[in-house]
Amino acid sequence: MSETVAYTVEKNFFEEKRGLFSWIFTLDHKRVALLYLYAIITFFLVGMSLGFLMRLELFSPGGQIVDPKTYNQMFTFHGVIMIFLVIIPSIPAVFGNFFLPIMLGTDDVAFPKLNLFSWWLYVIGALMALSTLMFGKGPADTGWTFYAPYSVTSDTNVSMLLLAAFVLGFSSILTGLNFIVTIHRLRAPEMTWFKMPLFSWGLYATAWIQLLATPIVGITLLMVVVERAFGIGLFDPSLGGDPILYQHLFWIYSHPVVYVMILPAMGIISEIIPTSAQRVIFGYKAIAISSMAIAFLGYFVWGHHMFTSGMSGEARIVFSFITFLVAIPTAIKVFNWVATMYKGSIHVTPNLLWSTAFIFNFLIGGLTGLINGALAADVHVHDTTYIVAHFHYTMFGGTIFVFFGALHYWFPKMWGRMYHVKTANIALALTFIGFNVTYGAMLTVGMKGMPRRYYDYLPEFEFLNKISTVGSWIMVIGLLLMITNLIISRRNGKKAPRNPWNGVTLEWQVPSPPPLHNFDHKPILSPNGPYDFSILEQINAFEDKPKE
Amino acid sequence: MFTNASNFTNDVDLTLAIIIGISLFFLIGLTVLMIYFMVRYHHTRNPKATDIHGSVKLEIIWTVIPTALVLVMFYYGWAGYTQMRTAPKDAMVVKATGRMWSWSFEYPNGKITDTLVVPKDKAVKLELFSPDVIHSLYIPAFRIKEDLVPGKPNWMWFIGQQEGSYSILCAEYCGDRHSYMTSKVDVIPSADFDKWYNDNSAPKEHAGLVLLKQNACTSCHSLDGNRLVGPSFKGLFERKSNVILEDESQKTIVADSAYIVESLIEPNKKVVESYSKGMMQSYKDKFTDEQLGQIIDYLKTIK
Amino acid sequence: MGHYKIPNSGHNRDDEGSKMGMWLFLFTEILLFGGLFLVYAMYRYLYFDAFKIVSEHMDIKLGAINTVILITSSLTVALSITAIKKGHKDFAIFFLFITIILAWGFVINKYFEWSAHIHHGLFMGKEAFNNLAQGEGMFLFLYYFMTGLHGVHVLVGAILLMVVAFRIMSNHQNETKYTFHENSGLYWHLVDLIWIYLFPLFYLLH
Amino acid sequence: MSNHTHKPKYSTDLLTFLMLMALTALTIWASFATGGTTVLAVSVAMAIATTKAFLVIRNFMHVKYDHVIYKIFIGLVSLLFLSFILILALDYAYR
Ligand code: HEA
Ligand code: HEA
Ligand code: HEC
Ligand code: CUA
Ligand SMILES: [Cu+2]
Repeated sequence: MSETVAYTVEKNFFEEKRGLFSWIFTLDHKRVALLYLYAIITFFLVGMSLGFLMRLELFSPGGQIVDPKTYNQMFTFHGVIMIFLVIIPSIPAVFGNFFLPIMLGTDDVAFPKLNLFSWWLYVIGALMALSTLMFGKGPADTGWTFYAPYSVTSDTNVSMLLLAAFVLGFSSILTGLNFIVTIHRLRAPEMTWFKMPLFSWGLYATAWIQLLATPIVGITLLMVVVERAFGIGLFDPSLGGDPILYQHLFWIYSHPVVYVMILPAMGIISEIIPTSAQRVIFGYKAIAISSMAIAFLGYFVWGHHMFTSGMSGEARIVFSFITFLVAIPTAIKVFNWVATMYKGSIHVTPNLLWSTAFIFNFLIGGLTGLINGALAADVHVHDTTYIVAHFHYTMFGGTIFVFFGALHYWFPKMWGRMYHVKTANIALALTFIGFNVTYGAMLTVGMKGMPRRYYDYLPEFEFLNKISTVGSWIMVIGLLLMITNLIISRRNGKKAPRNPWNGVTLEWQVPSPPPLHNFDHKPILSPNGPYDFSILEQINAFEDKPKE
Repeated sequence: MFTNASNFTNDVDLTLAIIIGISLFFLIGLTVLMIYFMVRYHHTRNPKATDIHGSVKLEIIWTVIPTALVLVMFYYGWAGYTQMRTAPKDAMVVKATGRMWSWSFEYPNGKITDTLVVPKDKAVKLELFSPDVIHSLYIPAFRIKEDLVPGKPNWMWFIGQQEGSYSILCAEYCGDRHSYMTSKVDVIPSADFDKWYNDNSAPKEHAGLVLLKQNACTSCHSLDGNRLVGPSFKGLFERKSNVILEDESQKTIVADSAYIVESLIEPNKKVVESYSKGMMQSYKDKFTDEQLGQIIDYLKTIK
Repeated sequence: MGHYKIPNSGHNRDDEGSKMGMWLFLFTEILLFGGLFLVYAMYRYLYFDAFKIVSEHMDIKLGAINTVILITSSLTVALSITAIKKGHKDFAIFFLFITIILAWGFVINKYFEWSAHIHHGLFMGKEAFNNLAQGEGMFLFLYYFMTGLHGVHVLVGAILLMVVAFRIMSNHQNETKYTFHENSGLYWHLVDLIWIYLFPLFYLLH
Repeated sequence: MSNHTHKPKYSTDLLTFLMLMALTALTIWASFATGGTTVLAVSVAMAIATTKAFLVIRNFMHVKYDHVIYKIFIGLVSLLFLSFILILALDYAYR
């Protein structure tokens, strides 16, 4: 690693210390972020492979490659990995950890040791989840929702997986706690709340959800574990329990958690678009406040997952109504993003393309969500592959697309190298097409009535399932191409300057990769807020001048 | 879409059409706008960006319009749904039981079937029960679905408006054979229905087989030697097999009458090797002694 | 360079920040118990009569004693924090020791209470327990679960307070630096807060 | 802490303690007076418990002397939990 940039005498954070232990016991937020990144990418590959195999299984009716039980374990493990090990930590733990302190103008999060501890909890939780593969009757076959009473009676390793989710939950809580305190206490002295970059607002809203919703699912999962151990019917009706209460408690967390996934992603979009358009963001306050509004309203809509569950009719109506209210702040964000492109000076970079691909996918995801929210319509589409498509559009087409977009946006900053732009664009195009073929077909077949979690299906659903599977092949090629491109560029790419995209938030004022304490000079903050491009020249003046 | 197969299809499809229409408008509109901006304001064409900080007027507009639109969506969803939860008083009541992994339907006169047969243009109310885990009765063509929650009675209703045979699917994940938990609903003219309903002629099948089918045994135990969730019934009688007792020790048993009865009442006491404990629910008090005799008689015949 | 020093470093000592972190942690604790309180509330509603019947097995006297113990210990923790702020280190340690003794008193009292129940067979898997009606078993199970989890918190709190006492003795905590002491105190008060609700819910509503 | 000007006093702690003890006595008495398990009994018990919780948070946990942000936090978290109970109750009451 000889990529010390010529004009700085300070070592970057990679060079500061070497060896395995300097990583796994590091107190540097940037290293913790990278630790998370490597772990998450690994699990993402595992989860993806499972998704890929599931698509193969569904290529034709009847059994193809596995038996029903294995299929059920596959989608459960796929869901658990993707939700608890990939998407919830993805953006906050990787990009939040790396960039939140830099964007606030400080050198670390508020509790560096706690931050490292969260990562360790993540690893422990992940190992616990993986261990279910090794013993007994194999991983749980309950679906990632663990609905009682099936999860109480199943003889697979449900308890271990639940405990893993519990531990992972605490990892997520501690990350959130750290971010809240960091944002309250460690902003640069001149940075008032409404001068924070929008990514921090996204993380702030997210952190509150992590903090206040996760414990509820934690204790709920624990109740199921204890119930399995003692055979007492907290949720099992044969012993007097109420399975619907389980669903309530599960979704009290698991609805808000979808906003844990999407709010940081929306924050990143609010960074990439102004930078690409070289102009101030449209409606800064509207975007900032709508993040908080989504987080707040998101707590009260959980019942929309239970429209056919036997919950009381009155409750269903109230939940449907509030569900529609959540859509409004989201709409406001989308409109403001598009308006930000108006009269910009747009540089069409891979990161902008990932972002627009995100907006397109997320529009489909969000708008299909409106159908789910409408009572009569949801009765039809509930628990069909339509829902599966809805959440892949929001989670995969939404959050994961932004995750990759952010990887392309901040790649030069994190590793000090540029990647091959054309390859990046081709990879995006393949992924985008494959994605929409896969899930577009799933959306349609779900609307025709194919239930989800189906190992086998009626012949009339065959054609669309075949298309969906073929789509997943295209997507595979795209994603593998992207990952290869980034890995190769990490070694052989051109050296990156401080500010490759001419951004004005604070992370572009530090060297690439940043030194241990991030800043080599006092950060320049515009009094007009975080997206004031008139200070660009001042920022870029640091580029080549050796500073003292 | 718009098949009119049940009294709900029109309302549900209308709700879907309205929301999809509005959605397509925004999806296409915003996508086109984005692409247009990317081309029109590309930095080669527009080297100097104009800073616009925002506009309160626009913010209000694009808060109010979506609010109005979602209220419309909410209204249609609500209206269609209200009907689904108000069954007419004179509806024919059928008790629908979903268990791992089959359906059975019990009519007011005691007739039990595994396909649902209903008269055209008559309201049918299904009372939903599940003895084991949650299932969900889903008739895609009718656009209806409702969960069967163990321990908590639930219901749904519909009017079949077009003759035909439609799929019944289970839409709530319920274990290994969830995707095989299917059946049919046959909508037939009233006259035919009455004939069918009052036809009490004895079934041509063995009484034991009828019992096995009615109680969903055959959804887990095949009659032809195939391995499903439980051991096949073929050759079961007087078969030797290894079982695992409650204290985890092993034992070889011979499947005689007493063992079969015990398997029904306390299935988890002796679990056949390589099969899962807890799968089969207890059928205690479900069968009379006479019926048990019929079942065993039948099992003897499929050696 | 590298000589630029950030004023707002994450590695600086920040007492207010630590306290805020502690409060946020307490919120997650409250919601952790909150999940159980929700379950309790709904089952109390569903099995109103059954809950009433079993709650008669509860010993109000023992519950009341434990309530008094916890309130007193809350007082002594608060006093010890007041003492350390005033620089009265001996007082602070003295009050902490009383708190820790009270904490153990609470645990021992709980132990006797639980063993009395278990002795009567009112525990999961025992004969008498299995014979209870549906909602009654639920009440007892919730009772064990909630007071058990609370008991774990009492133990953790007691250990924390012991560490505080040691740190005062070794002068790691003193009148200019008492965040750890204060935060442990906050944690202890949370334990009290939760008991304030557990007491009426399990003992008084009979 | 640190940024507030108030002087710690032993007497405040003692006073709070006495009020808590009095409320404990009151709630035990009330549980008998209201008949143990009635809607009234539940409401009275919860009201007293909440008063006690308020005292502990305000005086023992020093929120009275802290930055307002803590009051806002605590208020919002309590509100959140309260709405969970209310919404759940909505379902159960109408079933
Ligand atoms: C990142 C994750 C994510 C996100 C952001 C969302 C966002 C939304 N979701 Fe989704 N959802 C999931 C992940 C997500 N969801 C998952 C994982 C499940 C299934 C879990 C399982 O069962 O396994 C699920 C399931 C699910 C259901 C239950 C369906 C069922 O099981 O029957 C419902 C029902 O209402 C729903 C609704 C919504 C709504 C209304 C939004 C809204 O927030 C969307 C708002 C966005 C927009 C509306 C688009 C942008 C706006 C405009 C372009 C302006 C025009 C808009 C208007 C006119 C209003 N979702
Ligand atoms: C972030 C979340 C996320 C992501 C990114 C994905 C990604 C994918 N998912 Fe996922 N999915 C979920 C979250 C996610 N999923 C959840 C929560 C569920 C619900 C679970 C439940 O019901 O409980 C679900 C359920 C689900 C189902 C429904 C199962 C059912 O109901 O029957 C299907 C079916 O096709 C599916 C497919 C896919 C596919 C094809 C991908 C594609 O990404 C996969 C693309 C594949 C690749 C790109 C493979 C690339 C790599 C290789 C081939 C390399 C080979 C590897 C090695 C040699 C190690 N998913
Ligand atoms: C949900 C699935 C399921 C259903 C429904 C079911 N069984 Fe079973 N059955 C099993 C499984 C799994 C086993 C093997 C494990 C065991 O012995 O408990 C089994 C075992 C048995 C055995 C012992 C077989 C042997 O080889 O020793 C008999 C007899 C039996 N079942 C009869 C029935 C009858 C009769 C019915 C219907 C009234 C029925 N089962 C319904 C799953 C089921
Ligand atoms: Cu029954 Cu799925
Ligand atoms: Cu939701």
